[in-house]
Amino acid sequence: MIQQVCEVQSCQEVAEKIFRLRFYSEEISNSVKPGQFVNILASENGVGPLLRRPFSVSRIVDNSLDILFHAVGVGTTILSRKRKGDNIDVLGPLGNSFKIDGDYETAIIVAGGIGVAPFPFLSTELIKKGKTIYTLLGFRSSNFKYSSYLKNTQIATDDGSEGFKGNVIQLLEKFFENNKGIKSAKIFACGPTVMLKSLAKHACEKNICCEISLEGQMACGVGICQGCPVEKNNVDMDYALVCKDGPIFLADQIKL
Amino acid sequence: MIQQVCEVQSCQEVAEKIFRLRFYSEEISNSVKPGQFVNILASENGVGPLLRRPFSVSRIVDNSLDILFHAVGVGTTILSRKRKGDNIDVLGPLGNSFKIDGDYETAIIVAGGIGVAPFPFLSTELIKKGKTIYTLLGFRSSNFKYSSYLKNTQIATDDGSEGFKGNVIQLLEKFFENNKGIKSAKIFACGPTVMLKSLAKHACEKNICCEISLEGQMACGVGICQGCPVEKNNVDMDYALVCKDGPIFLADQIKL
Amino acid sequence: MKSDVITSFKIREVEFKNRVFVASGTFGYGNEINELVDINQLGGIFTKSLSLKPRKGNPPQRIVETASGMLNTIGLANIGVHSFVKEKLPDLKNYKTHIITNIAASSKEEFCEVVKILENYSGIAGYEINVSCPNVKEGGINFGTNSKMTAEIVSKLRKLTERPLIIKLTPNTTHISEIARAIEDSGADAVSVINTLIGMAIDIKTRKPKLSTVTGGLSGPAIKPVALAKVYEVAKAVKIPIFGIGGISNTNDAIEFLLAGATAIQVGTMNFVDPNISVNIVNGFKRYAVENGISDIGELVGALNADVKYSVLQSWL
Amino acid sequence: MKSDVITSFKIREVEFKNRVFVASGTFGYGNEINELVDINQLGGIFTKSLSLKPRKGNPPQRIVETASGMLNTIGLANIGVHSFVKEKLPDLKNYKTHIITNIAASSKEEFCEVVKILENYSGIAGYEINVSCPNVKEGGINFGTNSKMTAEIVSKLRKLTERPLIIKLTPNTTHISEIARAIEDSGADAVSVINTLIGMAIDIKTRKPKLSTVTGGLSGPAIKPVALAKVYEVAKAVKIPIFGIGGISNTNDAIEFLLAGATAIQVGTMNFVDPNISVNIVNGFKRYAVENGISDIGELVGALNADVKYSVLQSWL
Ligand SMILES: Cc1cc2nc3c(=O)[nH]c(=O)nc-3n(C[C@H](O)[C@H](O)[C@H](O)COP(=O)(O)OP(=O)(O)OC[C@H]3O[C@@H](n4cnc5c(N)ncnc54)[C@H](O)[C@@H]3O)c2cc1C
Ligand SMILES: Cc1cc2nc3c(=O)[nH]c(=O)nc-3n(C[C@H](O)[C@H](O)[C@H](O)COP(=O)(O)OP(=O)(O)OC[C@H]3O[C@@H](n4cnc5c(N)ncnc54)[C@H](O)[C@@H]3O)c2cc1C
Ligand SMILES: Cc1cc2nc3c(=O)[nH]c(=O)nc-3n(C[C@H](O)[C@H](O)[C@H](O)COP(=O)(O)O)c2cc1C
Ligand SMILES: Cc1cc2nc3c(=O)[nH]c(=O)nc-3n(C[C@H](O)[C@H](O)[C@H](O)COP(=O)(O)O)c2cc1C
Ligand code: FES
Ligand code: FES
Repeated sequence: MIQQVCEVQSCQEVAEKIFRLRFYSEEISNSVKPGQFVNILASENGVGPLLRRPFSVSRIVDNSLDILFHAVGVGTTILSRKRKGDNIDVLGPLGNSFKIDGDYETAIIVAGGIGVAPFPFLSTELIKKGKTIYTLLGFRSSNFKYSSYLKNTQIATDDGSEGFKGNVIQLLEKFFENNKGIKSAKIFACGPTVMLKSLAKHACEKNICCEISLEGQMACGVGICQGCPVEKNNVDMDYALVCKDGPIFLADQIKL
Repeated sequence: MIQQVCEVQSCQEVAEKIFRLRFYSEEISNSVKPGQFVNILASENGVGPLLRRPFSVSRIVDNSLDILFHAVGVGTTILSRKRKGDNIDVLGPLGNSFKIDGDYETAIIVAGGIGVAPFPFLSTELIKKGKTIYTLLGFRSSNFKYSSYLKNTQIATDDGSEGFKGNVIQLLEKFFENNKGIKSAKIFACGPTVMLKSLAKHACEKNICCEISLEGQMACGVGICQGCPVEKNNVDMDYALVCKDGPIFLADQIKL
Repeated sequence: MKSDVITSFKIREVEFKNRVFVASGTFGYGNEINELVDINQLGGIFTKSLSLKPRKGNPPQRIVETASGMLNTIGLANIGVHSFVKEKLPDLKNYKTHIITNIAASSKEEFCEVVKILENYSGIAGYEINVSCPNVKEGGINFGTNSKMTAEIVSKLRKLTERPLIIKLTPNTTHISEIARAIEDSGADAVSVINTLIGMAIDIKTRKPKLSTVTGGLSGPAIKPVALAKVYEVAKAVKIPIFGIGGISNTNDAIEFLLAGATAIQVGTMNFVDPNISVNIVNGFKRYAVENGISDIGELVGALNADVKYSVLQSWL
Repeated sequence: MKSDVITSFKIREVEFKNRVFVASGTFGYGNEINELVDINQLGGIFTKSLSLKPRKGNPPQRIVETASGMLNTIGLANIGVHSFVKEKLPDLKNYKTHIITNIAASSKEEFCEVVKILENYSGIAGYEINVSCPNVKEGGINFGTNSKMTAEIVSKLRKLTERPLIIKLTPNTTHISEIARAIEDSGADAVSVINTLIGMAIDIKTRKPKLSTVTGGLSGPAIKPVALAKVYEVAKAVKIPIFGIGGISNTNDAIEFLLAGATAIQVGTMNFVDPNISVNIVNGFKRYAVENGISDIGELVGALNADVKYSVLQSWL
């Protein structure tokens, strides 16, 4: 975990209001694992939002990192305007990571919207481990679609503008119907809470191990403020911290 | 007085940290008088300083206005990064103006540092009225010098890097020595308070009418907050408002 | 925007056409910037605090910008009630909005005298009493921090007028709800919540306070969370209408105040930043109502969906 | 930076090497982010509030960003004093900085018990008592708003320890100086000023409070002017040292607090934004001293050049 001022190498709009920003950091790119995130200061000289903004690491290219983000508010809008040569203050890598090892054969990636962000990086690592990958992505509409650097991709859109018309969980159900032969699978997922909730139920019924990446309001991102609790599914109902114990959790470990 | 979102037409660094920004406004350019100012919002979507920033109108070019400013803090730094096509929210024209009419023959302009800002505009109007103009400018050093669109210019620099070595008041004394013949003169001045103070004393001794443009912290810029008082030189010692009763005052009217 | 949404509300006999007002001290006496703002669109205008005699106000520097806020020490500079009724009021009557005169004083008697004078004039919809003033006769203690002193003022003024009597509370007190209850019991028609927070800034070069009076009043977006909590606290304590004030800079902020329990809102500092914010909020309310199928903006007042378990207001850590 | 500037100061027998600390709840228990920050550079570390038993804290959502600030409702989530001394304290002893344990409790007795336990361990430089907690036994009234209750806690704790006893005051009170005087008289060694302001934010879509507990504590640059005024007020009321806290984000801010009367400062919220801000201020102090020919940073404490005429703190309008 380091704090570093990093040079932006590019920032492009890759889908409607979806931006891919690449910055250089030898240290972070060499130590980061899939599922981890970075906490970026979107302000300069006190101009901009107070708190850092967390983003999953989306891809590693040589000694640089890509983040993929949806410009939804003040911070992401400021970041979307960064250009080659600008500097950003980055804290990372943060949090835990997806557990890639294990004796499953097939990785099923399920992502809703900008939840696709961490999966290009994860896919690269899964491939190295020789896993078979299926990637199911859901978007509101095709103009928000981002599906680069992923394997065996199937798309669902709410409005049917591309691929399956419906949500990604319905697509997953269809996928299971069509692929009854799949055994020893593991699901990796990221997306809106409603999606994760429904996914967790499916995974539990099918008895498939399911790791999910959570979002949530954060202040420090490094485990010192206790600001990002998520309720555990244990008897004590105590809390885990998304930034430190997560952002990756087993779907049945926590109360969504 | 109107509030208008105006398009920036250019923004250039014309001396070290001194920027000239031109924006389009038919309405303001057609109604503004020399000495008046505009109040500009340097923030966008709440990102940036809260309050507007006041700037003298420096020049009118067709239907556009120039402001000339020193990038000293957050607001001016944000403005210095504006580019052709960007929008700025402008309130103006505000305040009173220099009194150009009158039966003086010679206008002596005295400016310290960025206090030069209002004088290109004033000079144009003085010329229209057939006044003879002498312009005395003081800067810390030649790299901060701005002397465009002015008439009969003499420069003083604190470090002697250009022109007279010393301050602009010393330059003015020298000017009076060399120009004993000048009669019926009027001084127009703008600059740091110490300079104006010393100038006011000189003008009083020489019995020359002297108008000065004041700066000061402002909130509204339009006379509704009472935030910008300057003490009057009358028996009641009550206050005038820089934004509404000023920014132009007779030097002997107010307590500097 | 034309719509069938009900925007009006009443205090006593006075009907206000909508719930958006401009706050005292941030809009002059009402008509100074009508070149910039169509004041006929507003629910009403709270004037700069008027005192019995004109006040020249505090020496400069009166203003400091702070993070998302500003400090001021205007010192109640105003033309005095006599000049107001002569020079300002006649023109203000020409507008289709309500004028509420805000009153400041350094003694109970002065408050009464000013109201007595204003009672002789038409065109005034009501009075807002600024009790965030030092009581000069009683050691300079701030009226607004003492429920007994505040209640006494209200009782005295109540006898003098049938016009709406709105008391403007200071947040610089431990239990604002106590003060609110005291004034409700004494016959006030409404409360305004909040006035500015006491704050300070120092120039480290000169080692002097930036404001001429050392401390001053903090306002602007920075204080919005505090103002909202105070409105919520007062709303749970009293039944009279609340004017919510503090850092409101857009329609969403204003709706937060309604949900917390404000009957109407006042825009203060942000008038300096964008003189049209209040008019924008008038339209924003209507748009929000149409989009959310609300027929009367009043439905939003106090409509907060809060867990009663947390009814004691805390700064949990 | 090497320099001959004196940066240290003492409270009781404890010498702190400089005047820059990190505030309770904003730096964990002290060593969690030592990968990011060289904590040996700090004057000291105030731990997250410790309670007798572990506390799991409040439900999510615990945090909201606001204009130049944030609201939190952590709910004093902490591992409890027993786990602290077992799991955290041994490692903390390895650092060349002072650990001050901050303590929260819901009764006088609980405060005493926690101190009694900590008295058995070395490696603790002092105690900071968080009195911004509801007194569960007396109707949930906040200890820190009541000078009698606060003074009682101090008197009891004073009998238990020779270590520096620092009382952390809440700003949510009318007269913070009264509370400060009461605790000075009861034997406290220092005060910390301020804890968070009560604030609130509402989600207008769901019409629910954004924080799970409705209200929470406001911190960050937004509150700096308020904090500075409170420090100034307390400095005029008591002689014991003051730890100035509230929105400090750089050396200039920190110097303002010293000038207003703080003996030392604590950095809170800004640790989340830039974990190295406190270390930067340590160096910034030295640089400022060298540039201004100051031989001891202590010369700045209370060196404000303020007009005595304005000795009553007002939110002038
Ligand atoms: C571990 C983690 C990883 C994340 N990875 C990504 C990523 O790879 N790509 C991406 O686009 N986003 C990601 N997010 C969400 C991202 O951090 C937020 O979208 C961002 O902080 C919004 O900042 P803003 O200033 O633009 O929006 P704001 O102006 O702060 O808010 C705009 C809107 O976004 C909502 N919002 C704010 N913060 C969050 C948040 N943390 N989560 C969800 N909604 C929020 C607000 O409630 C509001 O409605 C991640 C969040 C976490 C916690
Ligand atoms: C009527 C009027 C006309 C002006 N015309 C011009 C002009 O033509 N060109 C120009 O460059 N400047 C002009 N100024 C000053 C200009 O408004 C300030 O420089 C500007 O507001 C600074 O904003 P900032 O956000 O960059 O600085 P900040 O970050 O706010 O402050 C940076 C530094 O500048 C100082 N400062 C802030 N505001 C002012 C102010 N109003 N006057 C003096 N110092 C200030 C601060 O104390 C601080 O030291 C004028 C001011 C007034 C009142
Ligand atoms: C410059 C200024 C002057 C003010 N003058 C008065 C006043 O005369 N009387 C009064 O009751 N409130 C006065 N106020 C307080 C405002 O009416 C309002 O209560 C406060 O600023 C909080 O709202 P805001 O954050 O929207 O500004 C003044 C505020 C400012 C900023
Ligand atoms: C997330 C968070 C947690 C906090 N927890 C505590 C705490 O446990 N005990 C305490 O005394 N103060 C706590 N505080 C208050 C800070 O120590 C500090 O007094 C306050 O935040 C003001 O300083 P700042 O503006 O620099 O943050 C907490 C503050 C924050 C933001
Ligand atoms: S964001 Fe601070 S502990 Fe997780
Ligand atoms: S700046 Fe508001 S009255 Fe002059």
